[in-house]
Amino acid sequence: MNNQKNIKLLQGNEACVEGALLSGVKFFAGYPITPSSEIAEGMAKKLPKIGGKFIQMEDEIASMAAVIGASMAGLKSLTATSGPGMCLKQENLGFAIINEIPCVVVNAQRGGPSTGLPTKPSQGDMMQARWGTHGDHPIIALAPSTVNEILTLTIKAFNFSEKYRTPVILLLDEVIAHMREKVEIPAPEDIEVINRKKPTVPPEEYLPFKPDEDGVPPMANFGEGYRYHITGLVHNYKGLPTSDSQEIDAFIRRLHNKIEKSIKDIIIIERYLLDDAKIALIAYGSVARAAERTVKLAREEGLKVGLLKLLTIWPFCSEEVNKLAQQVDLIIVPEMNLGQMVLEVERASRGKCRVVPYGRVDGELINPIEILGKIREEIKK
Amino acid sequence: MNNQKNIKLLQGNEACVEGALLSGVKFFAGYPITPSSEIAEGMAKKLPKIGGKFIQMEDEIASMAAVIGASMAGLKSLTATSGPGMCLKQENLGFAIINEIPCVVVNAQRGGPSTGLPTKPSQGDMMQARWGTHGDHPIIALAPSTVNEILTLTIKAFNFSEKYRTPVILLLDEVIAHMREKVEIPAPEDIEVINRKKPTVPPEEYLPFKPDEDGVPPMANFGEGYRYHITGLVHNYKGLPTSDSQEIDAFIRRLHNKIEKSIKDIIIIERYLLDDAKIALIAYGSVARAAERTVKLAREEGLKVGLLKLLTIWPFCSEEVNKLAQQVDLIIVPEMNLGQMVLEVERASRGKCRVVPYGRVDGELINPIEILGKIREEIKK
Amino acid sequence: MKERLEICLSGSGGQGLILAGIILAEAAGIYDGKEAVQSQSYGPEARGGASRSEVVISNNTIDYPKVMKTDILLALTQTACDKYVKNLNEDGILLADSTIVTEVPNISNKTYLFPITETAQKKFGTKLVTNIISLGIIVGLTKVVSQEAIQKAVCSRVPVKAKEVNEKALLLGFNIAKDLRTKK
Amino acid sequence: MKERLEICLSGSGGQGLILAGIILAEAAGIYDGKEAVQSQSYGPEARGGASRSEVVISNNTIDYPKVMKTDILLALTQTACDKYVKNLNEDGILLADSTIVTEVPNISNKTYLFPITETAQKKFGTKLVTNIISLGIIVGLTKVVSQEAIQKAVCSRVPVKAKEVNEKALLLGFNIAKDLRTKK
Amino acid sequence: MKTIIDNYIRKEMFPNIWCPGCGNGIVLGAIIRAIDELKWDKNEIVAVSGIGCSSRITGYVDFCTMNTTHGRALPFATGIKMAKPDLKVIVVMGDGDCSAIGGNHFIHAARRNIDLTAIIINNMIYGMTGGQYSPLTPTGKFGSTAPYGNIDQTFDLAELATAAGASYVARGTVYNARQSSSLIKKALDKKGFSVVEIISDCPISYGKMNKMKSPVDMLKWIKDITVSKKVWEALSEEEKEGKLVTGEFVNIDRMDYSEKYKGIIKKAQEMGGNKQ
Amino acid sequence: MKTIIDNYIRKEMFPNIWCPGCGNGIVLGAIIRAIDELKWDKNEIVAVSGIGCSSRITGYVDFCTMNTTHGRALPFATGIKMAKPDLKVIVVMGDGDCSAIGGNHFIHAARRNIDLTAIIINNMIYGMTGGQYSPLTPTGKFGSTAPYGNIDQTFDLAELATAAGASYVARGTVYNARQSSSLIKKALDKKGFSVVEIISDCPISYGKMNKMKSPVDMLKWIKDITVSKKVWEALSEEEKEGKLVTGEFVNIDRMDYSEKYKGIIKKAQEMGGNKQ
Amino acid sequence: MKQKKLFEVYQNNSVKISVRREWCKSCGICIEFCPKDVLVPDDQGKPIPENIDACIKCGLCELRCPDFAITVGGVEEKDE
Amino acid sequence: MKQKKLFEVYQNNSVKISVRREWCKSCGICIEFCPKDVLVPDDQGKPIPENIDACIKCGLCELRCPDFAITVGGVEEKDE
Ligand SMILES: Cc1ncc(C[n+]2csc(CCOP(=O)(O)OP(=O)(O)O)c2C)c(N)n1
Ligand SMILES: Cc1ncc(C[n+]2csc(CCOP(=O)(O)OP(=O)(O)O)c2C)c(N)n1
Ligand code: SF4
Ligand code: SF4
Ligand code: SF4
Ligand code: SF4
Ligand code: SF4
Ligand code: SF4
Ligand SMILES: [Mg+2]
Ligand SMILES: [Mg+2]
Repeated sequence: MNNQKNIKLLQGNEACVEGALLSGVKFFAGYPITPSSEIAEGMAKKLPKIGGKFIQMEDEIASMAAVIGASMAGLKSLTATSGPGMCLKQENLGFAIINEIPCVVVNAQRGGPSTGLPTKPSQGDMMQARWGTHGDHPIIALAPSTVNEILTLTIKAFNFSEKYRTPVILLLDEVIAHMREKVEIPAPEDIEVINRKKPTVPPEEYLPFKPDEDGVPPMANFGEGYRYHITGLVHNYKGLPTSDSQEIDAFIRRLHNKIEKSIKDIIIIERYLLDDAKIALIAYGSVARAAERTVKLAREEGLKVGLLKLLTIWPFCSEEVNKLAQQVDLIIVPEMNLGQMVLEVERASRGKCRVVPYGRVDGELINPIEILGKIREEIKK
Repeated sequence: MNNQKNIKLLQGNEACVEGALLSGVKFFAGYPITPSSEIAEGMAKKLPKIGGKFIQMEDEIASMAAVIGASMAGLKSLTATSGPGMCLKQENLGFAIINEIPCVVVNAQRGGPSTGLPTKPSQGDMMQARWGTHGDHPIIALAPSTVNEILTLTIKAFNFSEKYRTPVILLLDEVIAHMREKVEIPAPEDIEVINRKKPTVPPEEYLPFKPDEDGVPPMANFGEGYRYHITGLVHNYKGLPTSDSQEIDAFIRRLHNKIEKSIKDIIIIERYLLDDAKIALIAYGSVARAAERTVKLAREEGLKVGLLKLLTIWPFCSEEVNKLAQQVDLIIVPEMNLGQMVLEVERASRGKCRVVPYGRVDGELINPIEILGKIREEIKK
Repeated sequence: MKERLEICLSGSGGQGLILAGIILAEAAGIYDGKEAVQSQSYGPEARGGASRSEVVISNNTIDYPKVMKTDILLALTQTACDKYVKNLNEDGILLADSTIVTEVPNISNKTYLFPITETAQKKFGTKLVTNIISLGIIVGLTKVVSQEAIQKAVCSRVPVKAKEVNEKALLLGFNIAKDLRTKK
Repeated sequence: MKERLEICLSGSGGQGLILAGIILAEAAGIYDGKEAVQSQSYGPEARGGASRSEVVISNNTIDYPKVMKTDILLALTQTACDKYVKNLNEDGILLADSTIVTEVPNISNKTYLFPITETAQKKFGTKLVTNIISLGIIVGLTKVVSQEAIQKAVCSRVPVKAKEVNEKALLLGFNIAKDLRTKK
Repeated sequence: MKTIIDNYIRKEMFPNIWCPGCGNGIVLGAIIRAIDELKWDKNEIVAVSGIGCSSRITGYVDFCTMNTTHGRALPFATGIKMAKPDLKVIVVMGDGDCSAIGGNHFIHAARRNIDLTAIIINNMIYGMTGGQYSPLTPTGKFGSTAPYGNIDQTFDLAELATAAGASYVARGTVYNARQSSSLIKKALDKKGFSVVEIISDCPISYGKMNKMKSPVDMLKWIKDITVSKKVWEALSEEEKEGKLVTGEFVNIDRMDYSEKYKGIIKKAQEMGGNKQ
Repeated sequence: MKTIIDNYIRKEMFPNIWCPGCGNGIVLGAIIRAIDELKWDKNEIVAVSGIGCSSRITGYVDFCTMNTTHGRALPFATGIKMAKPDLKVIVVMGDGDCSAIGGNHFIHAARRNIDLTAIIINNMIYGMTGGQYSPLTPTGKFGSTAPYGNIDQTFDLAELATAAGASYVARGTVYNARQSSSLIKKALDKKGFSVVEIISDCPISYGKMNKMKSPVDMLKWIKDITVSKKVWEALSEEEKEGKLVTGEFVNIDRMDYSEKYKGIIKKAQEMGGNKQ
Repeated sequence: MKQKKLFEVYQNNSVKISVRREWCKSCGICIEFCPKDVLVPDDQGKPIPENIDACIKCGLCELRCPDFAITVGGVEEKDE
Repeated sequence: MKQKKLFEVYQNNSVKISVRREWCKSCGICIEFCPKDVLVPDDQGKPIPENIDACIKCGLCELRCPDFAITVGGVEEKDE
């Protein structure tokens, strides 16, 4: 392909489709919902061209189930939805977590709660991404802020899901999902695609939930000669239900530890003009772009403001934030909700600096000027 | 009734049934699930006796919907479930929140994630109670630790739900749900039962979502001459969808503020030997009982340990915890999960003292001795 | 009586141990006016498998509701005996069904053996009353609750038509206890 | 050109403003090699109602993707004009459809009026090309993108069978712009 | 001038949000006319809907109205009906709402024979979200998620409702608005679970993708693909292909759920015991 | 001594966890015998279940097995089948699993005519959770949540599957284990969505509450309430009351979903464009 | 385009047709399916009962109008 | 109660009936529904083919046993 062809004006949702295809996605199951439907539509069009499968299920519960089934059968699988649909996916998301089944779930956030504001953006589902399904569980959630990042983080999401055998949530918001932006689509040979580890032992010796050193068990796909059981019950190495406290304890902790021990690999952040900053903004998604502009405007006024932009939302970059809190006097957390990330920032800061939320919940993207206003207001205090 | 009759050996779930009946519950819709099923069974038996209605729905989604419908029609309504069912209720829970419809949802927690450990206890759903449904929303969640408290907090739950027009979650765990204990059932005249505020204006003037001073709008039941609309979309005073940013903002903030401004009324905690404590345990549910014993054992050893027991889990008692953090050197948070409440405690402590989690996730109740061990271990550090 | 007495009734599903625990707790809590908590632990599956019913009785409010160190252990299967005897107090009492529990650990001089199941089958033609006989023996041996209290509790918790046989089973238990004590 | 140019195309649903925004962004981003972001805001309902399409064009990376202060405003309805003109830059350009927008605020000496919809209907027998004529006028007036770029972008984004008429509409827009400029 | 319609609508909400020629408005009219003929008291009517263009109907009528979550209107309505059996509860759903995400509630409401009237506006597409195919999109037709034509079999909602146990089942069209109104009237008047499916047009989402951009084209098409029961019976299997039969299919008298529940209450109270 | 059964089970999991006399084991045997006759390769079989006593079946068979979430076995299986159409995918569900919480997936799988075999073990109760009534509990019978007798109508699963579009529909009983096995065999062998409902016994949860404590009593009762198609047809409406008919009801040949999807792929690839 | 009145009433001796122009969305349904071709579209596509004398008061236009924008009544109908 | 062998094989000239006692749960189904009353319960309720000579090898006991605990075969059947 020549260069010209690789640069496109893509909608955020379209970029997600392109990213998924580059990652080797072969299956999509979904149920339409604004503002994510274009992902399903793109998949419906493009998957059969490469011999992949698209299926529109009867609801989001079934979509999540089908995605897990297809992944068990060996296909990289994707589903996309928005808040109300995320609610419905929670139970089966937990099933994917406990059975360590790779898959990617997109949540294009719109205003909530409930049906809320279907065509307006929000970041109201950040905490749901972490805690939506019941019981102790880890999760990885990524949040791009540009159309280009949607493409690259979709690839990351698939890679993480395959590498760590876990569902990964891609948190978009209505602004970036529907926005169109110039994107350079990388050549397949220029991107790293990770595939799940296959077992190296013969079927008789295979223990589907016995972890390697990295905490992740190799995964045999159904239909490839390895016969085994998976269940939503807490299970032993064989995948069979257990009620042995030691086995239970070891299993649940491993689920967490496999993510925890790779936190360096998983956490992606960007520091912008933070080195000499006395005031830090922490933001992600479309809001991070407002915050970046705020930093520029503030610097013009001589204010030492910097930005920590999160691309990985979960696990949360507590250590980085803690360090930052020791450096700056003030952290402001602009987000399109009534204060979700700010809770994590407060926790991680351990009282080392002032932490101030700046929330907006009226369905409009936060703009740079209002954040600047907040900075001015706060430094007067 | 004579005294003898009022004292019963009740199972936790049975106490919930009794509490609900005392609160004036008239409707139950549910779908069976361990370890909550006895609540449904009790309701099936007892509701028709008082002319109330029990219905077993096709799933938890439908149960939550039916409960909301019945409440709209004026009946105090209850549903009960466990983790997997909680996942399914999330979407409609959000609907109840945005439409300010009183109802009580019991979650008898069992081990998770997914099907997990159906017959074993956990406290793995604390964060889900707060963040399970998408979008910004407040929630009230209560967590009893004795069978008697199940009864009294069930009444509280109904009262809060009617007073603040909001769903209330009652978080049990398998231990207390299935445990039997001596309970004194209060006489109806000895308990306070709160009913929703009715409109004082005639139907033509009624604005279903116009709040009184306390932030709570009076509620007309369907079928009583007040015709109005409710919708899961963000709505104006009339209950009709709005896309006006100011209306949206005011609405979402009021939803939070009506709870926030009554936090003193809602937060129920118990302090046990904290006055001179240098080490504090913070716990709730069955674990709080282990912790209480630990305090006694520790005091015998001369250790100045006290307990903060939470009966209200959400909203979280941040202020109380912050004060405590300034008093003690160490807070230990024992919980049957890998660290959920401890996150809130860390946040609220703002670095004022050491905060240490003590989690157990093997399906067994934490015992006093191990907490004591943890104390000993930590004070050596 | 100690401030806090911890009783563990162990065996397998279907032996009526949960009901026995409830009756014991009701006797203590309702009819003797003490505090009482009964709890149980289910095996991996609801059906069959190991079963354990715990009762804590105290004159004061009960904080921790589970057994920490068993004061009285009933063991109706070998597995249960092996598993729970480890947690028996130094001066704790063990009552085991001698028909089934053949290897009795030598841990306490307060170990009592009796072929409870066999007796139930022989005297009443059904194993179903094993739990009630056991209760009778325990109460007879330990006075953990009063005889009147346990009698009332049995009557209130068993179906009307089974009342008589269960009352008889309980009395039988009392008598067995007497024998066992004198034998010691 | 300024470092960052902010364009707001406003009117009501069905006037093709989102497509116009996309074409403009594609012209700038793909064919002129600049950076470009297009976004839109939906009214309360997906169907009908107010519609707004925003394009930000810059030589550098674009941080905030939405219009902060409008440099170029197209208004195809009175409501849209009233609402968005408030956010127009001091030296911003307003192009309004004079058939529909009858009350033009006096805010800038760079206000251009033209009966765009009427012209579309008259010259092409359909209002559907209003958006493309508008684009032509805007590009003609402002050079926000090159004429070649916008031509290519139009061709790549409209259905094949509508290509010709749209190209003509664009050229018409260019010409109208010339007239408007000379008139000023 | 005031029409029948004006007595029942929330005028402030008009003109409605639907696209020009959208069948939802026609069904709205048919429902209102049926209610007017029944002379029901507005205070005793509750209208419940899910999510979709069609579900917006509840916002326009001056009853107690509830626009719930996608697919869940029936269980919400079940709660209302159980709580106050004297209320008349009408449930309006889209084809996706009722038969995709809400399919289970649909068959269960029928099974219970709960006294609700379900009106399904079947425009054979997900209108609101932009034209994705639904379980009722005819095989071979196009949708935004069926760019190569839909390969799914469709449900026959009437058959499904019948198999599940509904007491009244009928099908009308927006073309034949008068018949639809009288089918709705009969359904409303029926004790037990009643179902009326109305074949409707969505010129924007369905029409655009299937070469029927104008509402008029769509109505003509609906006229073409539907036949009355009488005509239907005379058709050969081949002729039936792609056609939908209209009319009344089920009309039986059976005790409804709330009535049966009264039996439970009686029994429970007779059995005495803890009356609380 | 090694039996046919031994070739297909995970011996370490036995004795199974089911109560004495529970019909789940009988169905398990019937399934294994059917598979053995078909001589399928164990590596190509996937068995999927939901949650319930019956769903524990997947833990006992030596295939690729998946014990999923309550009610959702069919969509999981749909994903597997779409991904690898050559795998033989068997879905085992309880009556609650399939017809209560899972009802929607059931009718949609039938509608799509996806090539799965659904085996429903209908013990007419929620066994695992302790005897709450299910949508298939006969009217009038008792459950722990129906202490005054069940007032609900029951589904006729076979009719529902038929109305929804299944290619093969049959009903057997655990009493008639041999017939059940052969119905299962035919279903497994069928392309498209096939359904076999097996009437089964749950002496613990159903029997106890309905005065049939022993497995033997329950099997006798099942024998009493079921009749073959032939006998059924000769019965009067009154005689049919409370009876269940067994046998084969639907058996049609139709293209299954995966096969149809091949058409989509062909079309998409022929249309060319971005091949990615 | 000249603005028409928002509520237009047309009548002859026996029939009165009212068009709520503000609500009418020019879908063309009433016009196309009038059995007597009574209605013709104006320049905005809204119905004008040009052949009002042919009207048989069948009411079909009213029943099929999705926007409650056209009403047919007898002349004796009470106004408000 | 004396322990029986875990796997008991009974046979005559033409039929061999094996009972996997460890798996048998004494449900009584095989015993009750044997058309020839071949089986009787032992003291634990597990089947003993007391009338093995009456056995017609119909296999019903095997087909209906929920626990794979009883097997009927010809004597020539290969052992393992
Ligand atoms: C849980 C959930 N999933 C998806 C959606 C998105 N959604 C809204 S309406 C709709 C379908 C509308 O189709 P239909 O029910 O046929 O109604 P119509 O718009 O055609 O009248 C969908 C998928 C939602 N609101 N909630
Ligand atoms: C979402 C969810 N709701 C409820 C349950 C609890 N539950 C487990 S099995 C079951 C019903 C079992 O009945 P059935 O499907 O008939 O199977 P059986 O046990 O009778 O074989 C229920 C309600 C669950 N596990 N998950
Ligand atoms: S999209 Fe279709 S269903 Fe929705 S309003 Fe428009 S025409 Fe009606
Ligand atoms: S409860 Fe019923 S279904 Fe479950 S194992 Fe026991 S008998 Fe079988
Ligand atoms: S009433 Fe009938 S004839 Fe008269 S205008 Fe309307 S459709 Fe035409
Ligand atoms: S049917 Fe109604 S909306 Fe359509 S053109 Fe006629 S009056 Fe206007
Ligand atoms: S094979 Fe038939 S005859 Fe022989 S024991 Fe078994 S059931 Fe009886
Ligand atoms: S049927 Fe099987 S489990 Fe039951 S008694 Fe006979 S051998 Fe034992
Ligand atoms: Mg539709
Ligand atoms: Mg069942």
